[in-house]
Amino acid sequence: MKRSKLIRTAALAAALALAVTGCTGTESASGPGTDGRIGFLDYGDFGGGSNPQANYNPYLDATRLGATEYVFEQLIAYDSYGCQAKPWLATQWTWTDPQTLVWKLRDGVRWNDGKPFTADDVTFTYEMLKQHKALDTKGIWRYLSAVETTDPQTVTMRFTQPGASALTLFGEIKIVPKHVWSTVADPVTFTNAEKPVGTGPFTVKAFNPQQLTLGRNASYWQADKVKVDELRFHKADGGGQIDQLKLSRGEYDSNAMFVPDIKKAYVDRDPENNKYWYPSGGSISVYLNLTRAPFNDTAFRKALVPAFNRQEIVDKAQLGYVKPASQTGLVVPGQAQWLPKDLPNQGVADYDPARADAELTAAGYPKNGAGKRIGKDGKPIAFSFRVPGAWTDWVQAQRIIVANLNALGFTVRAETPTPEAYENDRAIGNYDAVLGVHGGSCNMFRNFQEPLGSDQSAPIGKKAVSNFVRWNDPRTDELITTLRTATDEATQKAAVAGLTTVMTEQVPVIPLWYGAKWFQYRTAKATGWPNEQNPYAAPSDNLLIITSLQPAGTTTK
Amino acid sequence: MTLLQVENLSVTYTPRDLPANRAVHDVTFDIDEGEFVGLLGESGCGKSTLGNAVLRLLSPPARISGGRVVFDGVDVTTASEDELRALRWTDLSTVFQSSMNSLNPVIRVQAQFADTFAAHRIPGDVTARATELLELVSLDRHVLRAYPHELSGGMKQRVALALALALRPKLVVLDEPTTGLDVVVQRSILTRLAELRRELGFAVLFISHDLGTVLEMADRVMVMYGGEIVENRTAAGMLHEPRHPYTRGLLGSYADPRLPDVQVTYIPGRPPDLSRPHRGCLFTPRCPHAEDACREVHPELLPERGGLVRCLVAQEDRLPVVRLGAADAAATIGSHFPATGALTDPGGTPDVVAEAVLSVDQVSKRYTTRRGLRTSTTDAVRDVSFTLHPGRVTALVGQSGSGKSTIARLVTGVERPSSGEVRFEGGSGPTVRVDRLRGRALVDYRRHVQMVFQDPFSALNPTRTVAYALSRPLVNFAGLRGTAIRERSAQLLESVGLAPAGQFLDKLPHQLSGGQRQRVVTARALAPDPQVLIADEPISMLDVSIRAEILELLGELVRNRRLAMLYITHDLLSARLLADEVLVLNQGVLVERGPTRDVIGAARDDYTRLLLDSIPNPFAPAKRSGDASVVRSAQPGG
Amino acid sequence: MSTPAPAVPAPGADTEGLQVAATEQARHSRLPGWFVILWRNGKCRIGLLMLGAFVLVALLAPLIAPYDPRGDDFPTSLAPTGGHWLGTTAQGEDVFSQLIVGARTSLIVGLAAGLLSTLIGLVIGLTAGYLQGWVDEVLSFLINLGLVVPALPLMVTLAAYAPVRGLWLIIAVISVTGWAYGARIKRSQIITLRTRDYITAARFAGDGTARIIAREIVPNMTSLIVVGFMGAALGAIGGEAGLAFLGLGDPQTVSWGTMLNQASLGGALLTGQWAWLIAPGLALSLLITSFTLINFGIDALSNPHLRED
Amino acid sequence: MAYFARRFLFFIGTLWAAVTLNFLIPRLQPGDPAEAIVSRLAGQSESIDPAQLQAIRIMLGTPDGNLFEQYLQYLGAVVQGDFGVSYTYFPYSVTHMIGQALPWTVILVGVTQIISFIVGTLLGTWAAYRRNSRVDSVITLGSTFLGTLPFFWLALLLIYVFAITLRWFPERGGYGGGSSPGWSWIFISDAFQHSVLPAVALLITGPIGWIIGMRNNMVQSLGEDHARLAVARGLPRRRIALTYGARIAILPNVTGFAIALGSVLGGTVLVETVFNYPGMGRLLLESVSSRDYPLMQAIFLFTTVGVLVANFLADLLYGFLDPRVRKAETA
Repeated sequence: MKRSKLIRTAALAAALALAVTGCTGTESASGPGTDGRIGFLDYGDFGGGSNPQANYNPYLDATRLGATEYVFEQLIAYDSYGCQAKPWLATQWTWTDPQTLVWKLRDGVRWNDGKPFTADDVTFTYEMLKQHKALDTKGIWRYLSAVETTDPQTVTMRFTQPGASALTLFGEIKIVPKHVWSTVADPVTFTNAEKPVGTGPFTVKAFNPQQLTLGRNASYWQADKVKVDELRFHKADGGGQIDQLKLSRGEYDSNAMFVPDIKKAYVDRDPENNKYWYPSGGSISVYLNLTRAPFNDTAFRKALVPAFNRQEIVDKAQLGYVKPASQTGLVVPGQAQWLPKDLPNQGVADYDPARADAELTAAGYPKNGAGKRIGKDGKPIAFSFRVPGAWTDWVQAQRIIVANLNALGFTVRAETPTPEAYENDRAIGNYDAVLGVHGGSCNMFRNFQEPLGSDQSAPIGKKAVSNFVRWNDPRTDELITTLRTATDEATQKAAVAGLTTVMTEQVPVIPLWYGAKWFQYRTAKATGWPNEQNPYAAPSDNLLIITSLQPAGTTTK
Repeated sequence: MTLLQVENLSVTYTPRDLPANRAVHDVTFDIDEGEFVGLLGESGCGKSTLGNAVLRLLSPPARISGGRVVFDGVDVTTASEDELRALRWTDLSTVFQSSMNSLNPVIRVQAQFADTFAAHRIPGDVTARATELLELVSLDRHVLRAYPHELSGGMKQRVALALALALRPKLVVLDEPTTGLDVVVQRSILTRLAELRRELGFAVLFISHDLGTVLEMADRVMVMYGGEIVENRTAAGMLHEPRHPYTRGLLGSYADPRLPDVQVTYIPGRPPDLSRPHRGCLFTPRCPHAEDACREVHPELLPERGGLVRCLVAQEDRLPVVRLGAADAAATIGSHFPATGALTDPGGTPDVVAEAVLSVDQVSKRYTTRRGLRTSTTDAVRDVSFTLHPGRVTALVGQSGSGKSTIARLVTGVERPSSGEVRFEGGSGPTVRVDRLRGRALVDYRRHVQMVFQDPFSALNPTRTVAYALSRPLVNFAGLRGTAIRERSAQLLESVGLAPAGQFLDKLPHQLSGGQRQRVVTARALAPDPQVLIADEPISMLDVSIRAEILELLGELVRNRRLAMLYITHDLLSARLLADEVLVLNQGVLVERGPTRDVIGAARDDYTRLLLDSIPNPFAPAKRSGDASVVRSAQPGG
Repeated sequence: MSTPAPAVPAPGADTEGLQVAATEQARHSRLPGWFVILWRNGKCRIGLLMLGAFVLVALLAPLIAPYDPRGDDFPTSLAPTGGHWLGTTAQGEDVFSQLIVGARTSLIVGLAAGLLSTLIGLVIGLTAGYLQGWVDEVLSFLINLGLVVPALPLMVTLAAYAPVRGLWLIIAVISVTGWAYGARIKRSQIITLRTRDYITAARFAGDGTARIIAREIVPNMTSLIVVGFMGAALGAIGGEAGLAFLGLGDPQTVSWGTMLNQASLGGALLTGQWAWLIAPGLALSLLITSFTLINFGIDALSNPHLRED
Repeated sequence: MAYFARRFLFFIGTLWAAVTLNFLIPRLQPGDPAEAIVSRLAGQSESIDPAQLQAIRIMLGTPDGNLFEQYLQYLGAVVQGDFGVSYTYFPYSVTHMIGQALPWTVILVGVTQIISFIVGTLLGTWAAYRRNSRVDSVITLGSTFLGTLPFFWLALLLIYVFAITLRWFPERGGYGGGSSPGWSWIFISDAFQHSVLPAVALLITGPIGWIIGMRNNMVQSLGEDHARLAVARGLPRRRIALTYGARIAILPNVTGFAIALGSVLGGTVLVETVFNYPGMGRLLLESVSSRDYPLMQAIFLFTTVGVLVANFLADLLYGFLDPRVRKAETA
């Protein structure tokens, strides 16, 4: 014992000496930025797994590093909270006909290696996605038929069908320089690791698997709007408590992670500067297997809408970070302008078990003497409700949902398979009731087509693309088609209204709450972050945010 | 001059969970320089504990609880480690019983010699000295390069002996130095030991259970019983006029099998439980001469007729007189111990030989062993033929490795012969070809052929009661069910002399003495009412004093039940006492066969004579001094 | 991957002797012989008392636990208070109740996985050792394979693959990865035992192989089996905790491992909820200690050289 | 030589079994790695983009041929050391990723294992030498208790005390964010600082198995006749303890130590996870949780091969160290 203690003490002492003399050299102290700019900001994780490798290929969604968000830019930038498209590399876009879109590109934009940005780069980028389907992660070539350079400032895109609904996708596709990428043998396995060339506000300054440092691109086309000299991304480990600790100590200027009890663990530590904003994402809904009885009965489903205690789920399972979801399938209040005007409470159903009970009984599902709800076959209704066991907040929600259902006389088994088994069973239709996520994007077509379009479904036993409930309704399909092709807002709104009616009246799925987009920020160094009062962008709209930040000193403190 | 003085030495075992046990009690004796003292006793009498106490090698839970050991003026019991170390080996060395384990397995023999020299700062060339020492015990110098596991048991024991003599000690404690070795090897080592002692003049404390060996080797013999020395006198005195009834009993179990009439005796009963307090003489329960006083007064070890004896009856000179001459001792000693059981050889009772129940016909067994790519073959048994008859005992005699046990396995169907036939003709049906049996038929065959095993401690499952052991053959072969099983088991126990059976049925094996166990094993063998009984060395693991008892039982069973018995042994005396016919097996070949008295009384084959010579014979010590060279040349290297 | 020191007797230990002592003891006492023997050993007694306490807590968990371990009606992330002795989790569950109910899980896992892997080890070890020949060759290969394949990575891999990650899956995974050591020990022991004369005698008494193994051999290996079981149970309890801590356990089960996992994820370090973090680890450690102490005792009894004097 | 031939056959056989097992396990499973990747990217509260799923499926490619052909291909690739491309680190190869993680693990775990073995053996020897003394009980009871402490929990406590509360050491990782990996003094001292807590966690529990094993083995061999005879021979106590006790007692531990060294290649999943140490263990856990089959298979195979090779070498070594073994195996 003595010996091992000795060794440990020695090791400890040695390490201590190092620590005390400070010869660590890990942090190169960066003074305040020049020209009144912010010296640097500490950001959270930058992707790429636990041991990230240099990868700045913006199309490798799964493995690229977060730097691509700041190095590369797209034709337009979406405010994905308010769903407004903003001109970016393109200054103007016009539908010359429903199947032709003409882009006018911004003048004076240069790649960070000094070469000018031209229409050829755009055409090359889209052509490359056409050739390498593995890179077309947005599926743009489902819509496009051709992309042409009309002149150095103009690109014309042709669509196979009226393509208005694809516009949001252009806000997500990064443009890469032709002069670099055309020499790459296989862009799918290209890591772009050495000095990635892009048009964006930052360039890669330094990288090791623990930290990614981006430096301001002085020749950026709107360099005057970028008030930060350096962005430092720190490797996080899945939001573990060390990260929470660092966050609470104010070591991050911005992060996007789940924090239990954020008020106590973060805000209260520095109420002046520590802030958070969790805007709503997609709807998390009960998916009932519509190929099975009694879920195939519209009246049955409709009766269940008030059966769930959404507020309890939000408060307990989601720590109050989110909001109950509207039955319309839209995200309120962000997308409230799409809602039919007369909808009470924006379509968010109240918890009303008495009504659910009455409606179920009326629909032919009475309770028997033992208080069990009876199906049309005369037997008590029993079914399973599954969520992935590892997703603890869903499991907590499941407990409330199952309790709500059992209170109505159903016999519901709570099952918790692994995520993989869960997803597989859900895709092939091997379930009674599960949870699913849908909607929440700025693309109304996708919001409804993915969960409800019959083309996204598949026979039981085959994997459905995204219509896991197997909703198959000609009227819905018709509305979805309209939505895809409509170029004018009125038609789009009418179609969305029609679809929200389908949701409320036919209840293909039952939304319960909105997923949250985690976003914490500090105002000690920088202000101008988007928040509830100033929701100019969603937390993921990095380019919009970085061009809006101001040094903190300029305002308060 | 006195070299070792042991005064009132007591050793107590105090195990954690069990009552304390005084293994050695108030022992006093001396050993003079150059004297060869035998310490004789049966298992559990405390003789090895005493040996270890003298060497101060006791390890917990044993400890010296009284008295002292003075060696050459130094009190060993209180000496410091350093004083002791100076004494050890230079003056006082030892050879343990288990030659298997007494050498460090991971270093070469030479290193163990080197260790010893280094520890005592003996300068000089280790190899030369060690070679010299090995030559003393008739070992080749290449042994030095060997690891212990590469040596045979006999060679290891020789190495241990050489090691013991390395520093020319004044006293060597030999603790059962040859037990477990083959008889012939045993004989050659002992012979060499006697020569060495004559040459080098060291004193010896020779601990053994083997009376014959001790009497033959020792100048003086101490007999130990129940942790006490009960008799201490010269070997000659002991031989001619044993004064303690126990000594007499032990002596009674020896005889020269070559004599025309052989009779041996045994001591019934079992040794005392030393964890319980005793009054009176410990031997009383087994003593034929016990008087009332013996039960009350604990006798002292007092001088009597030129020796020391711990017996009230002897001290008061009321023992029956025995005067033994060397010539007739073996023939008559048993009669001087009339109250104990006795066994006389079956003699020449001319049986009308019945039909053979089992015939072994020109059987050979060859083993093929594979070592890597090479295969080697051993002929364990070659061309052996014999027959077994009801009511007759056929002894199969040979030293270890001669193929005796292989024959037992062939006869019982455990193995199949490479060639030849084993036929069982005793059944009600047609002749059974044992060498072709398998499965169910083999099980059926064993109804008729049963075994008595060598080691009664291993032949009974330690976790099963006697009743269970007996019930199995009754259920399987006799088809008995329910209470009938217990009744029949009781009958069986009584038929092997365990009466009343009720006392034994629910006992576990460890609650029985060795002899009782062997009786249970025999009862189990009798349970299916077999026609053939194979007894594989049934007495070799038993204490000398009760061997004759088991032999007597077996003999009675054979004759009363008309069993055919194959008695396998290395011990010619027991063969002489039990068997009608003797087969001598040497390296798988039958070298001599015939009626017992002819074969043993007038052996023709050299090998038979070698076996006969290897039997320790206290009654004829003078006769054998010249035979040593013969023995050595027959078994070089042991 | 530290595994607790295997307290398994060296092959060739005196398992028969110990069994005899136990059988003997059983005849004199109303208590099982084994228990009496173990009770006499100081270390064992402490271990048995500790284990008994755990078993009691596990059995009475619903009575002792003040709240539903999953009930999340309390304020979140409370430090220890009078109402919540060990505070509450980030989800507002009572930590003390979880700790009590967690004892159940650990014991069930220990018991079930211990039994299962002992059984696998017993069947394979016995079959290999008793039959010998090519069966032995094949099974020995399997055993050696089981011994060299790294256990925790295999556990992690298997656990990750399973479709439903229930407690029983964890038990199965632990058993499947943990039987080999016991099998090897049992094999070598049966090789020693099968040469005993009483086995031959049983065959001469007409008993069949199955009966011989079950009635003659297995009873003489009891101490080995018990020690093997304890070792396996100990490994299983640690294994479950490790897997659960890595997030590969059954999140539905309240166990000390999942508690540690939750404490780690739920910011126990951050909010200074030392009780939430310390309690499950300490409980785990004490439970393992109790097993280890019992094992040491048995080992000391069956291995004459280690006997304390 | 038969002994060695036998060992070698076992080595080859086990290797084959491990490779085959490795090939089969992922293929027996349902589930699509592309789905796993996409749903991990989206997070559980976001809807999955079918287009992205499709693209990633194309990116990962699908194996061709029937199961047997795939098996042959797999064997061929493995023989050439080609484990394919990692899913989680696409387009980096599995070999590259292992190359990144291996040095960290080998240095941290290897060094601590060696220290543990040495310390454990010495302490065990000491305890046996001073059997039943106070030293013995302190060592045995102390290590018994320490051995029961859950390892990852201990690690958490270390972090809590030394990193979070006292801030003496960094909380996690193998090195800091500011230095770049390389053979610079700055980086090495940084890496050393990061390795202190994980090493301490490993060293607290590491020697225990060796202590107990060594002590019990040695007590046993000191109880044997040859050691008693050595006492009778007047050999010095120290000499007896070393040659007649430790020399024999250490033999069984040699194999264990070799296997422990071999399993170093697999890293220590728990400690590396707790400390986020960039070694093999964490890589394994990550590959498992993200269905990165190629990476997972390779690490698992790597670990198994490490243990196998170590085991094989240990057997060879043992054959030389213990003269009894060769004989026993051939007889």
